[in-house]
Amino acid sequence: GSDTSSSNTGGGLEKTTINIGAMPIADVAGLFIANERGFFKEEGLTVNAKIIKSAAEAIPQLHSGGLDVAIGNYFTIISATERTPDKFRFVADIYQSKPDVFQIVVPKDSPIQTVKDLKGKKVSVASRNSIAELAVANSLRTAGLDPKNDVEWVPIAFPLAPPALKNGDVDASWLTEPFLTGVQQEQGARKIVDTMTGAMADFPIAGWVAMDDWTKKYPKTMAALQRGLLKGQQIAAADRKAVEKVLPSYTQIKPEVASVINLGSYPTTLTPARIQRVADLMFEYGYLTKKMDVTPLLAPLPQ
Amino acid sequence: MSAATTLPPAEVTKRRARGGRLSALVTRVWLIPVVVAAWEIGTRQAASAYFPPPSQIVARAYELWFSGPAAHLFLTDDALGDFLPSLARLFGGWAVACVLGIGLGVALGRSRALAGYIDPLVEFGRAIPPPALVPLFIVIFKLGTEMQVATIVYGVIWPILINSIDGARYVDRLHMDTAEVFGMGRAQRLFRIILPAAGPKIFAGLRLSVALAVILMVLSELVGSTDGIGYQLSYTQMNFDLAGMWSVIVLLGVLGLVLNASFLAVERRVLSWHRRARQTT
Amino acid sequence: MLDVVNLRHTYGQGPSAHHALGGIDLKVAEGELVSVVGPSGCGKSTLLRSIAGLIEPTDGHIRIRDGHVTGTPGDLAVVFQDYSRSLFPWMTVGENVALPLRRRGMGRAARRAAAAEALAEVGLPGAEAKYPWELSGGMQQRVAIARALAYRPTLLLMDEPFGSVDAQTREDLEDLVLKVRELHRMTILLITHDIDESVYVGDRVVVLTKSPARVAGELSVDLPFPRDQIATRELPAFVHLRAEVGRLVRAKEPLPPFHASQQA
Amino acid sequence: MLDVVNLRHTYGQGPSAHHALGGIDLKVAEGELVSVVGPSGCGKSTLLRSIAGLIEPTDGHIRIRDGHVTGTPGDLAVVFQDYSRSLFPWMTVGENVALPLRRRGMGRAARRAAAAEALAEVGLPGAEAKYPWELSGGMQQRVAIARALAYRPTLLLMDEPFGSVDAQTREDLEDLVLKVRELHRMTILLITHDIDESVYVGDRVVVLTKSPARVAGELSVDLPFPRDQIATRELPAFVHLRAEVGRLVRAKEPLPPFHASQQA
Amino acid sequence: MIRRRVARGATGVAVLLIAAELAGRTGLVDTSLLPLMSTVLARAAELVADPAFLADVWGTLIVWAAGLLIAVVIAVPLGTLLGSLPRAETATRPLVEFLRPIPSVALLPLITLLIPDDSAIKMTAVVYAAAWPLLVNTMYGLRDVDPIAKETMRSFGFGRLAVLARVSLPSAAPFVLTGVRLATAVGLIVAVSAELITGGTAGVGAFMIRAGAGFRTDLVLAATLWAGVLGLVANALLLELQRRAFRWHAATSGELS
Ligand SMILES: Nc1ncnc2c1ncn2[C@@H]1O[C@H](COP(=O)(O)OP(=O)(O)OP(=O)(O)O)[C@@H](O)[C@H]1O
Ligand SMILES: Nc1ncnc2c1ncn2[C@@H]1O[C@H](COP(=O)(O)OP(=O)(O)OP(=O)(O)O)[C@@H](O)[C@H]1O
Ligand SMILES: [Mg+2]
Ligand SMILES: [Mg+2]
Repeated sequence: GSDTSSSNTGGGLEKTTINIGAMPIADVAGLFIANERGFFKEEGLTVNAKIIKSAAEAIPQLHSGGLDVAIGNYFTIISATERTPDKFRFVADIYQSKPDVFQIVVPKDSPIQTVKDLKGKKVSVASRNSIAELAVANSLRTAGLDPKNDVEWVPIAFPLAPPALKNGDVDASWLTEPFLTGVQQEQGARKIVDTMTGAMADFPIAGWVAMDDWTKKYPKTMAALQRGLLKGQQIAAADRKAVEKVLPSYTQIKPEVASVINLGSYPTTLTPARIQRVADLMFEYGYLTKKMDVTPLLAPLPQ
Repeated sequence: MSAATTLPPAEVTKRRARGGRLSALVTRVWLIPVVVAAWEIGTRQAASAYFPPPSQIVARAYELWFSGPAAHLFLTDDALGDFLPSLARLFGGWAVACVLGIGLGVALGRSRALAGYIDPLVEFGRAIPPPALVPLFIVIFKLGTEMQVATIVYGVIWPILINSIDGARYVDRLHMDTAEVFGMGRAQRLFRIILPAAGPKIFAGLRLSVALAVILMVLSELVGSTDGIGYQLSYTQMNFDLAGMWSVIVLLGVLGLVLNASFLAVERRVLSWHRRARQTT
Repeated sequence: MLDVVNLRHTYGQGPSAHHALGGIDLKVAEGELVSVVGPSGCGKSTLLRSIAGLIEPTDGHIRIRDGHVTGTPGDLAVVFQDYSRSLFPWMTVGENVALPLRRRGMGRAARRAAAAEALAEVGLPGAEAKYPWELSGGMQQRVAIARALAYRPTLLLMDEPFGSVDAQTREDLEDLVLKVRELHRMTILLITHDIDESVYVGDRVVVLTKSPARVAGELSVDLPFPRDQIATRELPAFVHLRAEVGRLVRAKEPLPPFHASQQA
Repeated sequence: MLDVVNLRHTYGQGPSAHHALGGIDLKVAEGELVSVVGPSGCGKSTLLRSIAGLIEPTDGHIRIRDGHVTGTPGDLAVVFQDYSRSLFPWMTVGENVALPLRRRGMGRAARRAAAAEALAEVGLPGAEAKYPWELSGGMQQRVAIARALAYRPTLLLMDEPFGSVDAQTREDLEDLVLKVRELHRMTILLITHDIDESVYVGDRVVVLTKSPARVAGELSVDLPFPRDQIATRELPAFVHLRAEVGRLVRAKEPLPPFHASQQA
Repeated sequence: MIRRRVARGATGVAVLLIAAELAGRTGLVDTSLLPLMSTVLARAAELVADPAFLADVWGTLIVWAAGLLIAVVIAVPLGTLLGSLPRAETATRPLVEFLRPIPSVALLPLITLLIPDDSAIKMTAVVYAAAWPLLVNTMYGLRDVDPIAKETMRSFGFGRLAVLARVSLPSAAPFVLTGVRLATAVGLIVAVSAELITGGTAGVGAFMIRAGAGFRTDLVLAATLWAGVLGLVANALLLELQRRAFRWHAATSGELS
């Protein structure tokens, strides 16, 4: 296609086709609502959603230009900012935790009742050095345990955690939807704690991220994208039914599951104060070596 | 030549042998420094953080693994904790795959009926990516070593199996006739005729599988593992430790190099007849 | 001992089928040495492979010691025409010769000794440690003969076993075969192209027609034993017999042509 | 034409080395046919392979048409002793014969016609479409001969080319070689174990000693041309020559033993 | 003959499927973790009618076939070169053996850094992985050529190239084709694995990501089933090619009749 040509509706956009990397999870519902309802078309944009497996794997694709924008969870991007020479910019917020969206669960007949009982046990997290670890560590410390030494971390991707939990390969799992609902309904797994409380309450999870160069090169395109995304996000924030309806179009979640799962919230603004919480908590738990100011990480919001 | 004529013959041959060994070594390794130098220069020129020069990689590898106490052969605790379990899985899985692959392969190669029943399953099975089978393995096997070895066996067995089937199926007809005529029993035919005749092909399969075993060791450690070289790889990736990640990659290459060299040494012994019989004079 | 009745063999099917054996009848008594001669490509090797149970006859049957042959009869040894491919290149010459002796229940040392002896008998003393591909063509052929003789089968099939050795060695090997047969009461079927040889070593000579092979004629060789390379060959009976065999063989066109029409 | 000077060849090195050629001198004139006889394993094939440039002499040298041989001389054809392995199983017989003719710059049709003609000459008319493994041993050998003859080389090396065919075919092939040489002025070196044959086809017979081979003696064969299978063999000169060659060959022990000590 | 082969193959497959179904029904494996075989088969059947899945299959096929083709074009000539030039082989061996055990999966992030195009990335990974069995088998095949056959060609005065083209390559061809069969499976594996890691707009692996994230093990396994079927079909085609092209090989090396 016409990658850089400005069409009639483009209104001087530097670029009209955008490749955007999204994971097939509830978080990105706003993007798909926006695309479905033609909000990007209205801005003169063609948005291709590419499925990616994790935010970390999007980074090289952003780097090479294979992706223009991708879902980036705050933890990962902040961590990458400290350790690599790459400069990232969040162009919009995506998802924020609500109670019970991320829980630690144990098998039905497990002797583990509280977080304290996790001492010396194996806990599965989606991946090491991630928001998963941060969330569990926060719960552990709240319960008086030492996150570094008191549990054994086992990295297991979400889809594989249910059988590992059932077979006793791990003693507890940190899960989100639709796996939470899955293990609770099918295996009778039991929640021992909601990890998104205390310091983690209403915690920013992920945002749309682009390379700094990209935002400088395509400012108008970025603004158009932001406007489209915002419209979708506003619908997702206001109307749960719209989210339930769009979910099966880009994931394989069964509709009946989509209607019962716990969803987080869909923020419509992107303020430094909120995102700064992530960096601060990461520093507190040793995931950052220095304190970091997140303001340069945020792209200006559209007028 | 002129110098050689003044030496006693024994001395000449000795010198030639020594010179020969040295030049043989040179012909074997001269490309390595060339490539490493090109790599160093290229990466320095490009100056990309994602492609550190080899010198930086080696420094990081030293720091990670080889700065330990002399008592541990200078290996760090990290190295011991990751290398040993990885190597154990690697060899365990490879050994199981060899036994299963050669055994099953020869059986399938020599029995048309058995091959008829099982061939489609083999062809089906080997087209399935091991990562896609992890959901299955995680139910059947215990997470950890058991599942990792299963993954390695599953991924590594195919070249051994296919080449063993091929080798056993296509033994020179006159060899089999000779065995038949002299009334050789099944065991004798298997160990004296079929296996040696299929040897060159089986070894080609084994050689492929050695490198594959390293690859699958890494893959198997990406899921639910808490130690091992593959775990190191994903951990360095997650931590954006680029030099560390490259160190793991280089380590894998070196590991493969060492394994392959030892493998070739064995092959050279076992198949010496083949090499010499096939030499064009 | 060996009874071949109306044996037929056809290679392939349909229009490209080739009738190699066109109904062969042949009886070999216990302890007899029968020479088979016939034009190149007539079906001698096919006959031998059928008796050895390596190919299945299209028609007719083979009986060995009263039992129908299906598969390979026990206690058999064969010297193949393509001797170089019938030796195993991954074994030394000694191992090649000793290999079948395992079936004789012989120990390691006994096998080795027997192999060394057989190799010496065919003129290859001390060659045990060599590999087949380190030997000349004639030497390889002799290894194949040594392997068969060392095995001491009751039935021995030989397909042009002396084709690659010099005249002197050939005579020695002929005498060796006669001697071994005498000592161990073997029954032997020997295919050869040399008419003199067929008469010299045989109790009987069977002449085959060109393809599809049938028996063109048989001659009993009633020359005295032991035979002697010089004395026997000078006997008028020998000269007469060999002329007879020659006549039988030559009873056809000069060169046995390969007719496209045969393939029907 | 061909000049071999003090040719030596040793297989292997160190204690297991085997001296196959112990200094051979041999001259072959343009258009001459030289027969080579010698005990099995003496080094005849080694000599032939050296001349063909397939193995490098340890010492001495070979000159063809004034040029030193390094590598394979041009315009050469070889019939290998191990003919069955020298035919390519993935080609039909016709393709096997036609293959070298590509070097003659012949078109497809011409190659095919030449192959068919050569096959007919060796008694295999119409066999073009068969595969080598569908032929009997003797037929394969004849295919190898046809391939060499069709190529019309100036130098032809043959290593026991008639060992696997029947007596009648053998005689026909001998005459064929003589005819082709006459027509195309080929120079031929023919290794054989058949003393009669060596005299019948040869202008000269060279006898080699047992390993390491040296020239034991040479005999000029001044029998008249054209030769005739019956008339020539009845000539007193023929009978005398063959006795002479026999004497030269037999001037050694009965069987050419393979001495472990030779290996030093 | 062929009918019997198909009948036997079908029996083998049926036995496995029934065994898997029974394992689920008897409670040997937990059906809450692994769906019944019949369920997986039903899902697999439904997928055929799902245009999105077909687009995924198509995406994988393109990457696979193109990658394989490139691998053959690169590795077979290279294997031929190294197989016939021993000096070149010894010199490059350390390099080859160094690169071979590096998982293409580990290289994927690095390839991604250099190549922006999604399917080009996956193709590169396929080429990288599929080239090795081709290279090794070609080299071993060339080494296994009967020296007498080569000498025959040389004696007729043919040069190295002619010997290579007319003897070494035909003689090694069956073994090279075995290499192609190995590479075909490896290529499919890597294509799907690469999709499993980097995702993409279409691909069986991308489908598996979507299914996995939706906690739909039944769909993941159904897609896996189709991946296996793709490999099975490709192999059957190659085997048929082998049977037709290399009749001489079966005849001289005595494939069981
Ligand atoms: N590749 C090899 N390695 C070691 N020794 C060899 C090799 N090839 C041949 N020889 C030895 O060299 C000697 C001569 O062999 P050659 O094949 O030239 O004999 P020949 O005269 O052709 O015998 P024949 O008439 O039996 O064919 C033999 O003693 C043989 O053992
Ligand atoms: N595998 C095969 N396929 C088709 N035809 C074959 C096959 N093997 C042999 N033949 C044919 O059968 C006939 C007899 O072959 P056989 O090998 O028995 O001859 P032979 O008498 O041993 O000849 P020779 O003396 O030349 O060895 C030949 O015409 C040959 O072409
Ligand atoms: Mg025959
Ligand atoms: Mg010879």
